[in-house]
Amino acid sequence: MSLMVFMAVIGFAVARLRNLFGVVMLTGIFSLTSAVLYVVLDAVDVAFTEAAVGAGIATVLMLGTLALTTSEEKTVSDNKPLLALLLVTITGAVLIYGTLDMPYYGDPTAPIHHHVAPRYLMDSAYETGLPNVVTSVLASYRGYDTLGEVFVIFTAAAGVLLIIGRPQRGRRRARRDAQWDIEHGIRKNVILRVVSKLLLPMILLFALYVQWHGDFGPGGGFQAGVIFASGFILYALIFDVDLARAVVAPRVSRFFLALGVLLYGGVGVVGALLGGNYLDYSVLARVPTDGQHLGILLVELGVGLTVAAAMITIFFTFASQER
Amino acid sequence: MEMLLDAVSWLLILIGSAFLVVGGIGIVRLPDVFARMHGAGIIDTVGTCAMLLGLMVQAGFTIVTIKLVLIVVFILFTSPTATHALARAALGGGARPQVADSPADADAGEGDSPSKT
Amino acid sequence: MMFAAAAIATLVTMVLTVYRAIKGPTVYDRILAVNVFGTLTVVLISVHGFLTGRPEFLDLALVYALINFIGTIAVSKYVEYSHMGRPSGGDELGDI
Amino acid sequence: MTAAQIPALQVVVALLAAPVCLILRRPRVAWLIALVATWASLVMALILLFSVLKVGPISYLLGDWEAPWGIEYRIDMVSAFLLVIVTTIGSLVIPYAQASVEAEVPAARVYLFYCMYLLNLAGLLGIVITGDVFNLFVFLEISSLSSYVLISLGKDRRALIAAYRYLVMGTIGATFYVIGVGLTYMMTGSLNMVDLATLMPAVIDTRTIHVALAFLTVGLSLKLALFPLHVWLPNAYTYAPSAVSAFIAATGTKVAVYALLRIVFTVFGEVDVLSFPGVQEVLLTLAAAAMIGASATAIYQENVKRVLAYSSLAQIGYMVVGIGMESATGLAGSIVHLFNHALMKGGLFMVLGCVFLRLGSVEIADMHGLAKRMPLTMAAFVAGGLSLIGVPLSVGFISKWYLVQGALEKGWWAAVAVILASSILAIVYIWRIVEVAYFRPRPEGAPAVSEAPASLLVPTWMMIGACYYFGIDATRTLDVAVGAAETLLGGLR
Amino acid sequence: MEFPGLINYWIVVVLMMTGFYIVIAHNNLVKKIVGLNIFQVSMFTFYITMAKVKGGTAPILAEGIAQYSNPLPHVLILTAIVVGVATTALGLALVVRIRDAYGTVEDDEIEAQENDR
Repeated sequence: MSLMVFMAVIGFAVARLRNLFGVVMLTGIFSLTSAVLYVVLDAVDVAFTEAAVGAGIATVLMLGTLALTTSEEKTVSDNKPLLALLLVTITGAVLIYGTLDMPYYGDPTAPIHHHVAPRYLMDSAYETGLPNVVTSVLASYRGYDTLGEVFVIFTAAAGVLLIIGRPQRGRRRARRDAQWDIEHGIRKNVILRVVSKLLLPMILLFALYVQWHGDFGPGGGFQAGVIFASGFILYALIFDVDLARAVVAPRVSRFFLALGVLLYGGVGVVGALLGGNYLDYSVLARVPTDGQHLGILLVELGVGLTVAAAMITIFFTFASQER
Repeated sequence: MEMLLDAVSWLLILIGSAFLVVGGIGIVRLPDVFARMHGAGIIDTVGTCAMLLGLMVQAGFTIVTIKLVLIVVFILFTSPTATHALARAALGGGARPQVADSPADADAGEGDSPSKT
Repeated sequence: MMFAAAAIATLVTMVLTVYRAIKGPTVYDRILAVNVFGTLTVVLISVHGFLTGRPEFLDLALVYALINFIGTIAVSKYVEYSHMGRPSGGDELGDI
Repeated sequence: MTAAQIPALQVVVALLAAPVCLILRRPRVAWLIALVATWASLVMALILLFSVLKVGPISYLLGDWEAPWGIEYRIDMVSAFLLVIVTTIGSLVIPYAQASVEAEVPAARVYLFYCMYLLNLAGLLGIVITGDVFNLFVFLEISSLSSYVLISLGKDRRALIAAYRYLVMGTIGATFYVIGVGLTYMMTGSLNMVDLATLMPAVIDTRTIHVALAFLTVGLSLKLALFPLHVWLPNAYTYAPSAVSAFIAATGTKVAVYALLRIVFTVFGEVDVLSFPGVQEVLLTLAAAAMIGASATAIYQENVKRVLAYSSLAQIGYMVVGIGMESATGLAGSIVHLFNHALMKGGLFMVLGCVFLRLGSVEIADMHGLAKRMPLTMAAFVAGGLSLIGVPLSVGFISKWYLVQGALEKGWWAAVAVILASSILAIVYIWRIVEVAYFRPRPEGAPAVSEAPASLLVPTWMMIGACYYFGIDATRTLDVAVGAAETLLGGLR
Repeated sequence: MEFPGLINYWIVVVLMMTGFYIVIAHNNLVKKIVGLNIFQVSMFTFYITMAKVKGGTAPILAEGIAQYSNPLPHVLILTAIVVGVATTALGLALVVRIRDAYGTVEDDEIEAQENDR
């Protein structure tokens, strides 16, 4: 409750603040608060994702955009806010009107807790063999949604490439201006360099842990992908983008971008070839739960690959824009 | 023994809470960004560590404790680094720490937002 | 009980931090506030795990700490150099 | 893998072809993959249509999970028909796209263009085929995101701002839709359309469901550019690359109309939403405003693509009028108009692509005397324009005939008048262009232009030819459309 | 936190409308994207709120726990979050290009430039 009020206050502050930089900071806090709220409301997987995406990736991307554009908002024109306020008030009033017949918050007799969801909670342990119900619903029962989701992020990455990606101009790598780095670069900062070098392997290891542990606890391909990518983003921030791109060449990230979705789609096709329907994992092994397990594992790997590659691609493309 | 552990953990959590609030007040009340970093430092180190230590005592020797240790280690590594980076950025961006004999009054830090486009 | 008290203390501190984040006045204050806020969420999540009796979700807290660190570094870098990478003049591989 | 898997392959083939394009990176290869994938989709869509005609609705369970728990594909007459429309346009635009895209998109980005095109197609197919309201949102986003990108590729810098505004409006629309889905889910506990329909009567009198319906409708209306929510559309169509205009104009809004049909007639099928006080009136008023207002605005445009974009808005009005009639005839008119308008608009935008390729502009002022230079292209334009106006023997006539009949059945003389008035306005804006192209002399010093290449002309004429083929032999499309309308009105069965 | 009834939903509505207001009322293209973000996050909150069952815990099966919160909205929102970040990334990419093409990211200035032509 109090967290929600909190979010509302931050929301208003965002609306008021002109300095876009402050706005981005507040959006970061907003996102973190909502993530904590999700933990309180038992949605650990969602909280995980929201923290990594909303507070992490989205903030970094927005900063990248501010760096390329401007950080001060100009004045709002005169007549627009009133009209907008009217529209918003009407919409809000309609929504509030709509809440009046809703089941109360936390009410265990609400229809949503009785119609479809109980089966997931009761039977998923036997049908998929995983304790994390969110993962089994995500990857198996509603696996097709997740396939769509992976394609959404794939579309975004390919779209960013298409919109602001620079075409290849030659194979020769221009030597970086070393002097510039020594004088200005964040590389000069020994503390940052050492600490991040220490952290980097830990981050990547942690990403792998999240990837494989997603069946049992909060986590899974998406979160792991973001964490994995954030490791490289950290590297690119501390050293610099050109160096980071020497580690993960655009070609490589593009390849994994496509490989992940193909893996996901491919698992579905294999299921269909083996006599099930599309995305039926039960036919992948002799025992249906083993098949489910294998299928979910592979599918989550596909998600992880694509998400990591997509985040890396998007960030690198933003970061290597010329001003 | 059980009682003793509980008491220890409660004490630690209490200490942690107290330092968190103190640090928070520091962040609000101190005059400029460099001074406020001290408040942040208190939260990041004493506050958090005491709190998480208290939780560890509660949890006993389980996987939870290991994770808590990891978190503490992680925070002890990263937050000074982050603050350091921030301080450098602030200094480079033109903010200057207030010193006692400077003529500016306590709120001077509020005025000179460094130029940045 | 103790956990509830700890949670409340954390929340109070969060409010104080957010005040600083909204108030500013300099960007550095905001960054500082966000950084501290991140640490506080880590604490809050850990405490909340114990509060509800399911403390096994601490992975989450670790992620928060990690994201918080990366975020702060990104932000500091942004304000210090006003760019995310280095403005690469001589171009090499290209993105697409 | 037998015929039973075709519903899944319908979407998946195009979907998986996209990353393959991304890996291979050769423009030619990407084009070839896109060609194969789209034509394969067309064949599958036809197979599905015929089997639906033969055996009735097909249900396909993804992952073999039963319906309300897993995601279900549900293909009935309406969705099969829409699948055919989308894949037909998709597969005709691809051969056309090769030359057109080479001219308008930088060479290094061409392979990504095809990747996006395939994603867009797959997204649209996914919307049409799914039987799950949330899955619909996911595929809606795939198609929307890719269309933002495709639109931003236009040469004019205004394409960027058009794409941005479309992105903002589209995202608001999608979020409204999801809020609506959330509200219905809250009251029923289900996301499956058929399941929702059976649960709906029990909760229809709650305020929550009313608001949910409002949000679903507003959200989808943003996507289908119903009158007051249309502001993103003209610029988006105008500044997008020609092939993209042709594809999106012919399919994007149609699929959104389909989604609206699904919500109104399937999800809320058991409860007769249109009889709620005010709903029908509002829909009809907006539709009439769109038909008259947009047609009138079209007359004053200087850019031919923009003329066609406004004309599209008017045509959306026709479709909504048919929905509002809530009779088999009116609805059949709407559905057949979905198909017919897709053909005409696709064809006309392809004509403009030919013009743009040779002329570098589609401003009316630059088109003086163009008919002498590009006789085949401009003849196609005239043919398509006539169909747009609705002269007999063209598809435009068929759908308008049905709509007028539907209105007469209800005794709505005003609606008949509006339809006729809008057609007269169509004569005006088409004539303006024809007059300039045929009866004005080519000004001195105008750049010499030649006829468009065959690779553009053949698909264009195929599209325009189809307008007349289905205008003369309308029984096929009409049978399907009437069947589809009856399916919708019959609720579940 | 035991507040009964619908007040949670009302706060969510207020949040949504704040985001919505930012999108339609502000001129700055980046700020619009921020508004979209807030709008979407509030929509996520709405779903998560309805999934909560009083006395339930996170839907990760464990021994001795009978009451779980509803996992389905969580799954939907995981998907929606991804969609949200995808939209944000694309929107920002467009903003970068717009800034290159027009030299500004204020909607009304762009409008003015177009009307001059």
